[in-house]
Amino acid sequence: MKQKVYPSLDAAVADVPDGARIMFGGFGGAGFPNNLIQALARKGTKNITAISNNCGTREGELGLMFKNNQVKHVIASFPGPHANHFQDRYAAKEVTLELVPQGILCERMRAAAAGLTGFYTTVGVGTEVAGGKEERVIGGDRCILEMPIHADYAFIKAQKADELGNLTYRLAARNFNPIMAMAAKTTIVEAEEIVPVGSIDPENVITPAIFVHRIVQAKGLRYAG
Amino acid sequence: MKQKVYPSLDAAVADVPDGARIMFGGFGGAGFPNNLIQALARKGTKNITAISNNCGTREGELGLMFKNNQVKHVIASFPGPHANHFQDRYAAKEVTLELVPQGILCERMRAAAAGLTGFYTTVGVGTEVAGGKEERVIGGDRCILEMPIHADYAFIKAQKADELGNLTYRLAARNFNPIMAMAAKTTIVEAEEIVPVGSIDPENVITPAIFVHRIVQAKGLRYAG
Amino acid sequence: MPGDASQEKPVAAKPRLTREQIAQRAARELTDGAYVNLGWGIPNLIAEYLPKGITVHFHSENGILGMGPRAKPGQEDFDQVDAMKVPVTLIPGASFFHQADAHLMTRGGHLDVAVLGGFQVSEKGDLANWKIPGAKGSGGIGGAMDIAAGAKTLIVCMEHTTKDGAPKIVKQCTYPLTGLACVDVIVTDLAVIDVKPEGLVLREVAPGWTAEEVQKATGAPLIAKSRVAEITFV
Amino acid sequence: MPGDASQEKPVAAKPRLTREQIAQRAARELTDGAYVNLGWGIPNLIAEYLPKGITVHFHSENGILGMGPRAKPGQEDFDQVDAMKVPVTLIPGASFFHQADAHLMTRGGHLDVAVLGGFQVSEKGDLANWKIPGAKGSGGIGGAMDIAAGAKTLIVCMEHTTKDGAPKIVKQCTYPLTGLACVDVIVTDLAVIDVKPEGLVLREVAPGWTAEEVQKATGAPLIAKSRVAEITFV
Repeated sequence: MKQKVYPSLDAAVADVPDGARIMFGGFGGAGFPNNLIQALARKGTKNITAISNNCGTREGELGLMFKNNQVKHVIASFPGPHANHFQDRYAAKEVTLELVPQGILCERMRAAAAGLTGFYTTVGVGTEVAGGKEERVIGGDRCILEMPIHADYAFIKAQKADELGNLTYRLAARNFNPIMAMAAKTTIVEAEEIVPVGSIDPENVITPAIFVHRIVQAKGLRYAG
Repeated sequence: MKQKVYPSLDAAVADVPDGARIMFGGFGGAGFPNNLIQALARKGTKNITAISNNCGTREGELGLMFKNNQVKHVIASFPGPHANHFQDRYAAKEVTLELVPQGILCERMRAAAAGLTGFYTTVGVGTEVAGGKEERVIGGDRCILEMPIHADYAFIKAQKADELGNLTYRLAARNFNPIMAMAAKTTIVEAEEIVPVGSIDPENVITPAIFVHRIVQAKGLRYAG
Repeated sequence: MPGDASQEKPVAAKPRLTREQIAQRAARELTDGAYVNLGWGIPNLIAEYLPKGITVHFHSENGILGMGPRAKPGQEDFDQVDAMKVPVTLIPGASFFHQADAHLMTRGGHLDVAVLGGFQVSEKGDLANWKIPGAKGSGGIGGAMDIAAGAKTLIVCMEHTTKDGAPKIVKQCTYPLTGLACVDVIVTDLAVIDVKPEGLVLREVAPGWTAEEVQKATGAPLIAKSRVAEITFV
Repeated sequence: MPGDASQEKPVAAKPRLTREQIAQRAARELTDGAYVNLGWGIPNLIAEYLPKGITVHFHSENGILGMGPRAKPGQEDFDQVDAMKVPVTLIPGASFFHQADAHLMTRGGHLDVAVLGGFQVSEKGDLANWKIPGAKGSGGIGGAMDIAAGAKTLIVCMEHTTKDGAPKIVKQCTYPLTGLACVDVIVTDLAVIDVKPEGLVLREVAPGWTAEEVQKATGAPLIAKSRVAEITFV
């Protein structure tokens, strides 16, 4: 049977090329694929377009990618005041940024996942985020057209993965991970625990295996800085 | 504390007015709110717009609504060959029908749930369902604009409900129920079992309580005809 | 590929593949680990004929991934049905989800293969499979349009001709369409045909049939290599 | 509501509500069973001041419904944090879901009340709360735009004036906008104001303040009944 379990973090990211578009899960210190991010730092992939809610906490989480200057463009909702490596690169114009409202970030990724080619929303109308976007009135409401966000890879942090790729998450570490897992062409998962197929109740699977392409076991790594 | 649990099926549907737009969960004999449908038959609400994957199986499921001539318009994906009461009314022009691809039916309801005001899809382009819909090319693909489907009520069948309204479903009886529960203004649930608050693991809740407005306990009723 | 009709037996007289054989041949298009949706009719028979040693994850648009065979009589659970309303079993590692996620999978390009029945397929790969013109009743679409639009590979299984002998593979569909340019492979009781940018490529013919004979039963030109293989059954 | 400025004490000299008192007053806008999202800053203090005997279900846009108080020191679980990254507890009946569903709740009109901080609110209820013009760095939006667009009732809690004494309730926002015509109620250290189709209606004033004094600190006209009540604290 086709194998999704990879022997190491480095093997799981070995083919991620320069210029890749990568979604990174995580929010508020929880659910970040920190082990995969460190592996990508070792691999040294450059010119990444990073899609993430924020831009790291000092050298933790996505911070490492900016410290190493591996990212050229970011699509994010809240880069964050503690994302100093990002802020430095941004100030130096070494990285560009598209700011997106958080729920719209989710929906644009979900649209990519669901094969939808655009959607209208009232969110952001009349604000800076409406700049350059088509506007029209629907049912009396001003709306703007938002486009899907696709990615080559999603880096996901799960609690449990079975060997087929069914995933569960721990508490609020779920956050962006299930959406990104659905939206990327290749979804790479670091899981606290790899469990035998059949040990996750089919009713409690959060991310079905169809969305998961690579799994690697890695003990949780939390940036506590 | 605010009470969502209703004493009877009849009480739970007592205010559903003539002309209401109602979503009905269920697919393939599983997950139909048959007890609520029977209560609505007793109530006698007329001129309903019914949003449902299909139109019942003989007098079972939604069939009762057509037998009683309570429905004037249907939005459905697959009315079904055994929906004879619907087919008779349809042939007699007593009920009108909008046919929608099944996944687009889901997405249009989800758009209503999610506060989106329309979306583009390649599904249905060049077919009868594209009739009267705006078409445009996005990224080289012909797409049509689909609009949200809103409803006044959703009739939902759950396995367990806690007293706050958190829901779980049994196996594939889940189907349309969680989407409809999110999409309607007032969601009425018949649950096999009402369990104490706190007895559903927060990670295993499928429909969070925010989407549920009325709960009534009713033993599963399956149309086996 | 014009043939000399006078030298040939009437087309109807030669044996064609049975519905089960069409399913058996189509099953060989599935690869290990594939995520697959099977539609009504002949496609639904495919699960019985999976090549040995491979695992295929069957998807049902009502919200199941990892369906196994039909439930045995007496062991049915009517909350665990497939899109055809048939009680099914699960294989280990199955999962349940709601119907919007089920169709996120169909539309979003997550299914490796979908297999649908067909009334007509055009030379461009347009599919008509949901409504017979003039049929009584409302008709119904179901999941076919989402599946046709989104599957990475769409296989259509059908008889090569109607009961009246009219071709079902045509230049342009006359039946109401399910989707445009969506079909990748056609498996019929006479042939396996790939829909390519250059046209319909005849890959295999039914045992005893020639490329010319299949062409005669087809309403659009077929591109054939010098020697087209016969469909085999192991 | 023009007043005779010469007869009044300077505005700055009178005591205003503390941040905690603003939160305490805003908490009284919440009703039993409400689903509520609290934003950064003053709004985040509201949970401490819920009226007795009511249950409010707090929502966090990272995917929690049913948050209780902050976790006690030593009992924190850093996988169970709110949108401010603070480890929280749960009340019975809580649930977890992914962030797309969390914002389906914000945008789709499922939250009864959302409370956000504000830099400026216009007389039409436009809100500016995410970016200070000229501030260093990238800025960040977070969930505020989705929440502002979707909540059934949007309350803004903020100081009535900037540190320099400039009004934060204005005819037109000069700061980058979060949303148009989205604010329903403004609770400040000087007043409770309803945003109505007819304009800004002064509902209550801080203890010791007159409607005229509040008007002076406000950059847009206030509509006041003959007698405006004082904010009380139980």
